[in-house]
Amino acid sequence: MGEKTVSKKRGKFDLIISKYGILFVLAAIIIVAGIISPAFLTGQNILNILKQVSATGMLAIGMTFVIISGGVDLSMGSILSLCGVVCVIMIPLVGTPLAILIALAVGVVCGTLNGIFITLTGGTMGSAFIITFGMATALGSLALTVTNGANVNAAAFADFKEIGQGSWGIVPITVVIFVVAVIAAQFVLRKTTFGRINYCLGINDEATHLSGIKVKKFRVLVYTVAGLFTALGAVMLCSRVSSASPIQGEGYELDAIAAVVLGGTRMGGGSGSAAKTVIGVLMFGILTNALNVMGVSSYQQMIVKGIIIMVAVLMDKRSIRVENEMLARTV
Amino acid sequence: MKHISKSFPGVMALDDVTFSVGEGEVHALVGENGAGKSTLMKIINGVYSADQGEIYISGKKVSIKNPLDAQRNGVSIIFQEFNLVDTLSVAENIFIGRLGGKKKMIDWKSIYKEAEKLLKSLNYDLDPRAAVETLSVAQMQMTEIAKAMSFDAKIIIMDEPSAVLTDNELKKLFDIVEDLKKRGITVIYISHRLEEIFQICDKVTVLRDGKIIDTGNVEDLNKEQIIEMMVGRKLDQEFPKREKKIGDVILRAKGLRRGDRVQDVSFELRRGEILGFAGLVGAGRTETMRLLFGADQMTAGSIELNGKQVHIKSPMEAKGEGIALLPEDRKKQGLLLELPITENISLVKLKKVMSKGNLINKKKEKDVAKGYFDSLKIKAPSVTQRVYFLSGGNQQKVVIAKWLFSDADIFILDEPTRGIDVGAKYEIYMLMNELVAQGKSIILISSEMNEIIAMSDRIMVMHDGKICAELNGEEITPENVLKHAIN
Amino acid sequence: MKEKISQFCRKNIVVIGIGILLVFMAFAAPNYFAYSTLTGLLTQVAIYGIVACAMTIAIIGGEFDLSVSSILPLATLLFAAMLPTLGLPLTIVVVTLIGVGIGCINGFFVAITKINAFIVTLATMIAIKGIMLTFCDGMPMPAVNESARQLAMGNVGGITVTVMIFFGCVILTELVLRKTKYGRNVFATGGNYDVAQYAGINVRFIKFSLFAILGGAAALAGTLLTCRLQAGSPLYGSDVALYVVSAAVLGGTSLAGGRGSAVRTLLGMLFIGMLLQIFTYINVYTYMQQLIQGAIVVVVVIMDALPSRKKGSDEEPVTVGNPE
Amino acid sequence: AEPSDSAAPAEESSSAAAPAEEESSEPAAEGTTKIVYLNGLLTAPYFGYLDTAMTDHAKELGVDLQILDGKMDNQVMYDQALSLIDQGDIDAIILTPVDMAGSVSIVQAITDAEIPLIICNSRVDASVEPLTDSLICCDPGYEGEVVGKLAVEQIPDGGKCAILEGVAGQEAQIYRTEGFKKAVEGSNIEIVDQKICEWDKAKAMSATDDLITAYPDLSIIYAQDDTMALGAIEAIKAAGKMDQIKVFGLGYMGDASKEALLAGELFGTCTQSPSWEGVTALDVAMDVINGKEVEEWYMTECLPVTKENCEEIDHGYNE
Ligand SMILES: Nc1ncnc2c1ncn2[C@@H]1O[C@H](COP(=O)(O)OP(=O)(O)OP(=O)(O)O)[C@@H](O)[C@H]1O
Ligand SMILES: Nc1ncnc2c1ncn2[C@@H]1O[C@H](COP(=O)(O)OP(=O)(O)OP(=O)(O)O)[C@@H](O)[C@H]1O
Ligand SMILES: [Mg+2]
Ligand SMILES: [Mg+2]
Repeated sequence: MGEKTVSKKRGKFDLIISKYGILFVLAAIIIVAGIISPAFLTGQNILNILKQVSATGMLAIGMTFVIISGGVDLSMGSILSLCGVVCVIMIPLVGTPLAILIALAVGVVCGTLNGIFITLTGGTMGSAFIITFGMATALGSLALTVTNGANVNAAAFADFKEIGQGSWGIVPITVVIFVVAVIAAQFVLRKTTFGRINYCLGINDEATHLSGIKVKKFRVLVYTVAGLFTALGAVMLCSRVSSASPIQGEGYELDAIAAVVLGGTRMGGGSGSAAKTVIGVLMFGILTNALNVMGVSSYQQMIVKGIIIMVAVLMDKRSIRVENEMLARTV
Repeated sequence: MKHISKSFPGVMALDDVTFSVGEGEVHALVGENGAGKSTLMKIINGVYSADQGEIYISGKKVSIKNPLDAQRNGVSIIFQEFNLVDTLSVAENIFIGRLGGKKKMIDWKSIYKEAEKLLKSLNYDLDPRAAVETLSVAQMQMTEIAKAMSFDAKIIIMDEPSAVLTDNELKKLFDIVEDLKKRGITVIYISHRLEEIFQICDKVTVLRDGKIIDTGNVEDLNKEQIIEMMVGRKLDQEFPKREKKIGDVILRAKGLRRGDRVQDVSFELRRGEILGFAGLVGAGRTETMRLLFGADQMTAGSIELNGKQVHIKSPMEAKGEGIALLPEDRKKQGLLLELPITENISLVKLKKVMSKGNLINKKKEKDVAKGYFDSLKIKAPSVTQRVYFLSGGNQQKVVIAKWLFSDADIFILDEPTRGIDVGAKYEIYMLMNELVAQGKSIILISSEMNEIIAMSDRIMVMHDGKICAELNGEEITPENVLKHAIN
Repeated sequence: MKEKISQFCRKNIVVIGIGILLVFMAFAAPNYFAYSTLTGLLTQVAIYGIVACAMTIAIIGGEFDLSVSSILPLATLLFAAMLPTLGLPLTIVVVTLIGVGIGCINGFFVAITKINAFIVTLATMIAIKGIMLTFCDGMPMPAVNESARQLAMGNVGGITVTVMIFFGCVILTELVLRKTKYGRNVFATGGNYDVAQYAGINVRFIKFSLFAILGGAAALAGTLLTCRLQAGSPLYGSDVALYVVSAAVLGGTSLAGGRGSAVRTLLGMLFIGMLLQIFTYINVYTYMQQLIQGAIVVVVVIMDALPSRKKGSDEEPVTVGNPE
Repeated sequence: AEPSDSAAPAEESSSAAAPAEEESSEPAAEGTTKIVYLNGLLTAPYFGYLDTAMTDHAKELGVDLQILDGKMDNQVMYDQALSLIDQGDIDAIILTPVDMAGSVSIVQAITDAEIPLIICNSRVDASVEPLTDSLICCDPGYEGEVVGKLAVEQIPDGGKCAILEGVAGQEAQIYRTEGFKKAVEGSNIEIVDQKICEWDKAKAMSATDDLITAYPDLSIIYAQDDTMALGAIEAIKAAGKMDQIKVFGLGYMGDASKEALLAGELFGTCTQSPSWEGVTALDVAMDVINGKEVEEWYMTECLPVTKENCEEIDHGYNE
C-alpha cells in the first residue's frame, strides 16, 4: 500500500507538472517530431495515427476493464485472430452484417469462457494469468484450424471494407467507432453498477462479496466485455486490411496491457480509467508514427521507444503520488 | 517528545504535542477516534516523520527516521492494524527481519523453539508453525504481542491491543503488562476500554483533536473525568436506556452446522430485540453468523424468516432477505480501502443512489454519505476522503454506515464497537436502540463484557461451536456469562 | 499416508496434470516410457528452468520481469561474439555479469524510483531488443566451439551438464528461499511490503536484487542455449518470460507474492515440457496440437480448484483454521 | 550446390511412389513409411499452403506424415528432433529451420542418428549443409534479386524506395533485402528506408501510412512478401497515391496476388510455390528412403511475375 511517508509542500507549478506528467511527455514528443519533420503535424498524418490505433485501441479498452478488476487477459490476441477469420469466412455465406454479429458473438463467447474458468479457479491474478494463457494457446490454434493456416481475403466485400477504410467527412469510421467505444467505456465505468463493482473487484473482492454483491457474475461479465471489445477490434482491423490472418493478433495483448499501464492504470486493479488508456494508446501510436516519419530505423526505434516509455512513467509515477495527496484533499 | 506537529493533507493530526512518559510506568493514552494517538505513536516508531518536534529517550535526543532506528533505540510497537505477513508462519512473523541473527543461514529448529518459549512465557497456546492467514483475529493479535515482546525493548507501545481480545486473552495481556512493569519497562497503552486503564495504568494522557488536554495520575481521576476530557463534554451514562418493545419471532435458526466449528446451533430472534452472543475467542460466533449471512454454506440446519423457510446461499440473497452483517475484520472484509467514504457506503444498495436510467448519481451518493457522516460523527476532511486514510475508529463507523444504508431488518453486528471511542460508542448504542425501536432486530456479538450485558435483551453463550447457555433477564450477569463461556 | 498424498496432489495442480498425461501416454504411446524420454525432458526444460528459478524468487518477492525475453537472446549473441576471443569460462562469466548489470537497471527503476515492474521491464525489453538488433544487424551468429558443445552435450548417463547446472539452480534456489535470511526476507517483502519495511528489512535492496538475479539467470541461460544450439540469435528465447511465469503459476506460486517454491516451479516446467514433448510421440493434426495443449492447461487448473469448491465456501476460504 | 532442373524429380518420384511403399517396409514398423516434418515457421501463411499440399500428397503415397510445430524456436525444434531420434522408428525427417545459424545442432543430431534429412524452404548453416541429404528451396537472396531486377526493369526512372521487412532476425528478412539491394545497385532506385513489419498486413499498412508522410515523393515500395505488399497497397489507396507509388511484393500467393496484379496495383512479384516445395520435399524424402540418388539442391522456381504473365504462371502453383 502506497507511500506512507508523504508530505513536504509542493509548489503549484510542480503539482501541475506532476499531475499531467505523461501529457507533457506526449506534448514534447509531438513538438520535437513536428520540428524535425514538418509532415508530422499535418492533418492527414494525425488522421493516420488515429486510424492506426483505433483497432488495437479497442483491445486496450477491453483490457482496461480486465485490469481494473484485478485480472489480466493474455488471450486477446488469439481471440482477435479467431474473430477476424470467422468474420471474413462468414461474409460470403451470410452477408456482412450477420457475419459481423457472428464474429462479435464469438468474441463474447470466448470472453465469457475466460470469465467462467477464471471465476471457477478463484478469480485471482494468478488464475487469470494461467487460464488466459491456456486459452490463448487453444484459441490461437483454433483460428489456424479454421483457415488451415492460410490468410482469408476480404478484398471483394466492399461493404465490409467500408468500415475500416471509409470515412464520414474526413473522419475515418474506425476512429468514430473508437471514440464512441472510449466514451461508452468511460461512461460504464463511472456511471453504472457494473463499472463501480468492477473497481471493487480489483480492490477487495471479499469485502465486495460480503456486501451482498454477486462477485462471480460481475467477474465473468468483465471478461465478456473484454471479449466483445476484442471482437470489435478484430472486425475493424480485418476490414481495414481487407483480409484476415489466423495469426494477426499475435502479441497484441501485450501491446494492450502496455498501453493500459502506460496510461496510468495500475496492474493489480482498483483504479484506472478508459480515458487514461487512451493516453497510453495515443502515446504508443504517436511515438511509432513520429519515429517512422522522422526516418529512424526500425532497430533504433526500439531503443528510443524503451527510453521514452521509461521517462513517461517516471514523470507519471510522480503524478500518481501527487494525485493521492490531491484526492485526500478534495472536498 | 517535544512540540511534535504532524499534518496530513486536510488534517492537522498533531498540533504541537509535548508528551512525556516516565521510566517503568504504564502510561495510558486516550482520546477520541482520530485524535492522533496512533499518529503520535507512529512518529515515535519512525513510520511517519514529524513535520516538527524532537524526541528524547532517557534524556538523549534521538533521531528516528524509520522503524529500524526505533528498534535500535529500544522502542517496539504493537500496531493498531495488523502488521503481519499472512503467508508466513507465526514464528517467522515474530522474528521477521531478524531471522538467524547475524548468521546468513537460518536454524529453523531454534527459531521455532524460541518462538514456542516466548509464547509459553506469555502463557499462550499457539502453534508457532501455523501460517498467520489461518489464525483468528485474536490469535493474530497475540502474535503481534509476542512479536513486540521479542525485542529487548525499553519502551513498548501498545495501540489498542485489547480491541480484539476476549477476557481470557485480556487477562494474559494484563499479566504481561504487570510483568513488564516489574522489569522496569515502560509501556504506552492505548485503549478505548477505559476500565482497563484503571486496572493496569499508572498515568493517563488525554489527546483531543491533535492536542494534549491533560496528563494525570490514574489514581486521581475517575472515569467520568477522563471521558469529559476526551469528548469535551459530560457523558452522564455509558449505555443509553431504552424501552423494550419485543415482538414476534422474526428469525429462527435450527440445528445449524458446519464442520466442527458450528455444531447444532439453534436460536430465535424476535422483532425489536437485541440478542447478544457471548463466548471466548474462537467459540464459533463469527462462523455461525457467516452461515446466516450465506458467506459460508451450512452442512446441516435450516433458517426460518417470519415463519417461512429460506435458503440463503450467498450474501446477495441474505441482503435480499433483509439481513446485514457487519464483519469483524473491517479491513479485509468490510471496506474497500482505496475507495472514498461515499462509494463504500453506497455499495450495498447502489440502486438507492441511482437516478433515472439506472445511472449512478454522484450527488445523491454524496448526500447520502453526508447524512451518515454527520450523524455518526465520522471524522475526516470530507466524504470523498479515501477510507485508507481514516483512523481505525472512523473506518469502523464507515462500515456501520454502510450497513445502515442497506435498510435491513436484521442486523448482525460482529464486534461493532471494536476500536471505537466512548463518545462514538454511545452514539452507536443510541443507534442500535433506535433500530430496535423501529422494530428491527439486532444480533450483537461482543467480547466486551459490559457492553454485551448492558445492551442485550437476551444472551446466548457459545463454547466450542455449540450454544451452551441462554441467559434471560436476571440471569444476565458477568459471572454467569463467564461461567458458561469457560464451561 | 493416503491423506498426505491426496493433500499433496490437491496442493500441486501439476502433479495431477502430469499424472493424467502419463496415463494418457500409457495408452497412446507406450514407447513414451523410457529412461531416455525422461532425460530428454529434463534437457528440454533445463535452460529455461534456470530462468524459472530466478523468476520464482522474483514472484515470491512480489515482482515480475518481462525483459528476460530480451536479456536471454542478447546473451546468446554476446556469447557467440565473445567466445572466439575470450574462451569459454571467461565468456560465461562476462556475459552473466552483463546480464546482472541489465537486471540492476530494472532493479533500480523498480526498487528506487518505484515504477511498476511490468512497465519498467517492458521498456527495457523493447530497448534491449533494439540494441541487440543494432549490434548484430539482425543476423544470427554461429558459435561453433567444441568445449561449448561439450558443456551442453557432455553427460553422465543421459544427464547433461546443463541439466546438472539446472538441478544445481533448483537446489540452490530452494536452499536460499528456505534457509537463508535473504530468502525469508524475500518472502516477507513479497507477502507484505509495509510490514517487511517496518520490520527493518531493506526492502529496496530485496526488490533490487530480484532483478539482478533474474538478469544474471537469463544471461546464464542464454550462454547455455548458445552452447546447445551452437549459435546466437536475436530470435531465441523471446517467449521465455511468459513460459517461466506460467510454469511458476502452474506450480502453485502465487502471483500476489509471498508464496511459492522452486521445486513447484520445476514441476510446472516439467508439465509444460511434457505437453510439448508428447506430440512427437503421437501424430495429431498440426494445428490441433496447440488446441490440446491449451485445453489441458485450462482443464488442469480448473480441476485443481474444484475440490475446494465442493467443500462449501464459494470464494476463497475466508475463515480461520488449517484443514485437518 | 547447383540448382538442378526443378521439374524433374517431382515427376520421377511420383511414378516411383507406388513401388516405394512396398520396398520401404523393412525400416518401418508396420509396413508404412513414417516421415516427420519439423516446421519452425508453421504459422506463417505460406506454410498453410505448403503443409496442406504435403499432407495431401502423403495421403496419396500412403505415407505416415507427422507435422510438428517448431514455434519459431530452434530450441523447441532441437528438442523435438532429439525426442524423435529417441523413438527410433522414423524413416526420414524434413526440416524447415527458423534460421541458418541455429540449425547446426539440429542437423548434427539428426544426421548423427543416421536419419535421412531433407531441408525444405529455408537453408541450414553452410557448415552442416553437406551432412543433409537434399535441399528443396529457393535462395532468399535470389528472390530479392529477381524482384529487384524486375523493379529496375519496370521503372527505369527509379526514385525513392522503401522496404517493408519481415520479422527481424529471420533469414528471409535479411537476404530478401540484401538480394534486392544488390539488384538495384547502380540503378536510379534509391533505398531510403526500411521498416520491420513482421509479415503482418496491418503493420505494413501503418508503416506505409507513415512512409508516405515522411517521404512525400516516395515512388517505390518493396515488401518482402505479398501479404505486406497488399497491406501497403491498401494504405496507398487510402492516401490516393496509387499513381505515384509502385508496389512490389515477393512470393506470389495465388488469387489475392493475381487480382492485385491485374488491377495494376501490384507491379511485380516473384513466384515461389509452396505446394511444389511441399510435394517435392516429400518425394525426395521417399527417394532417399528408397536409396535412390537425389540431387543436392532442388531449386524452387523463382520467376518474376507481372500483370502480363500472371495468368499463365498461376497454373501449377498454389494447389
Ligand atoms: N496517512 C494518512 N493520511 C491522511 N490522513 C491521515 C493519515 N493517517 C491518519 N490520518 C488522519 O489523522 C488523524 C489522526 O489519526 P490517528 O490514526 O492518529 O487517530 P487515533 O487517535 O489513533 O484514532 P483511533 O482511536 O480511531 O485509532 C485522523 O483524522 C486521520 O484521518
Ligand atoms: N487457527 C485456528 N485453527 C483451527 N481452528 C480455529 C482457529 N481459529 C479458530 N478456530 C476455530 O474456529 C471456530 C470458530 O471461530 P470464530 O472466529 O467463528 O469464533 P468467534 O466466537 O467468532 O470468535 P471471535 O471472538 O474471535 O470472533 C472455533 O471452533 C475455533 O476453534
Ligand atoms: Mg488509532
Ligand atoms: Mg468472531
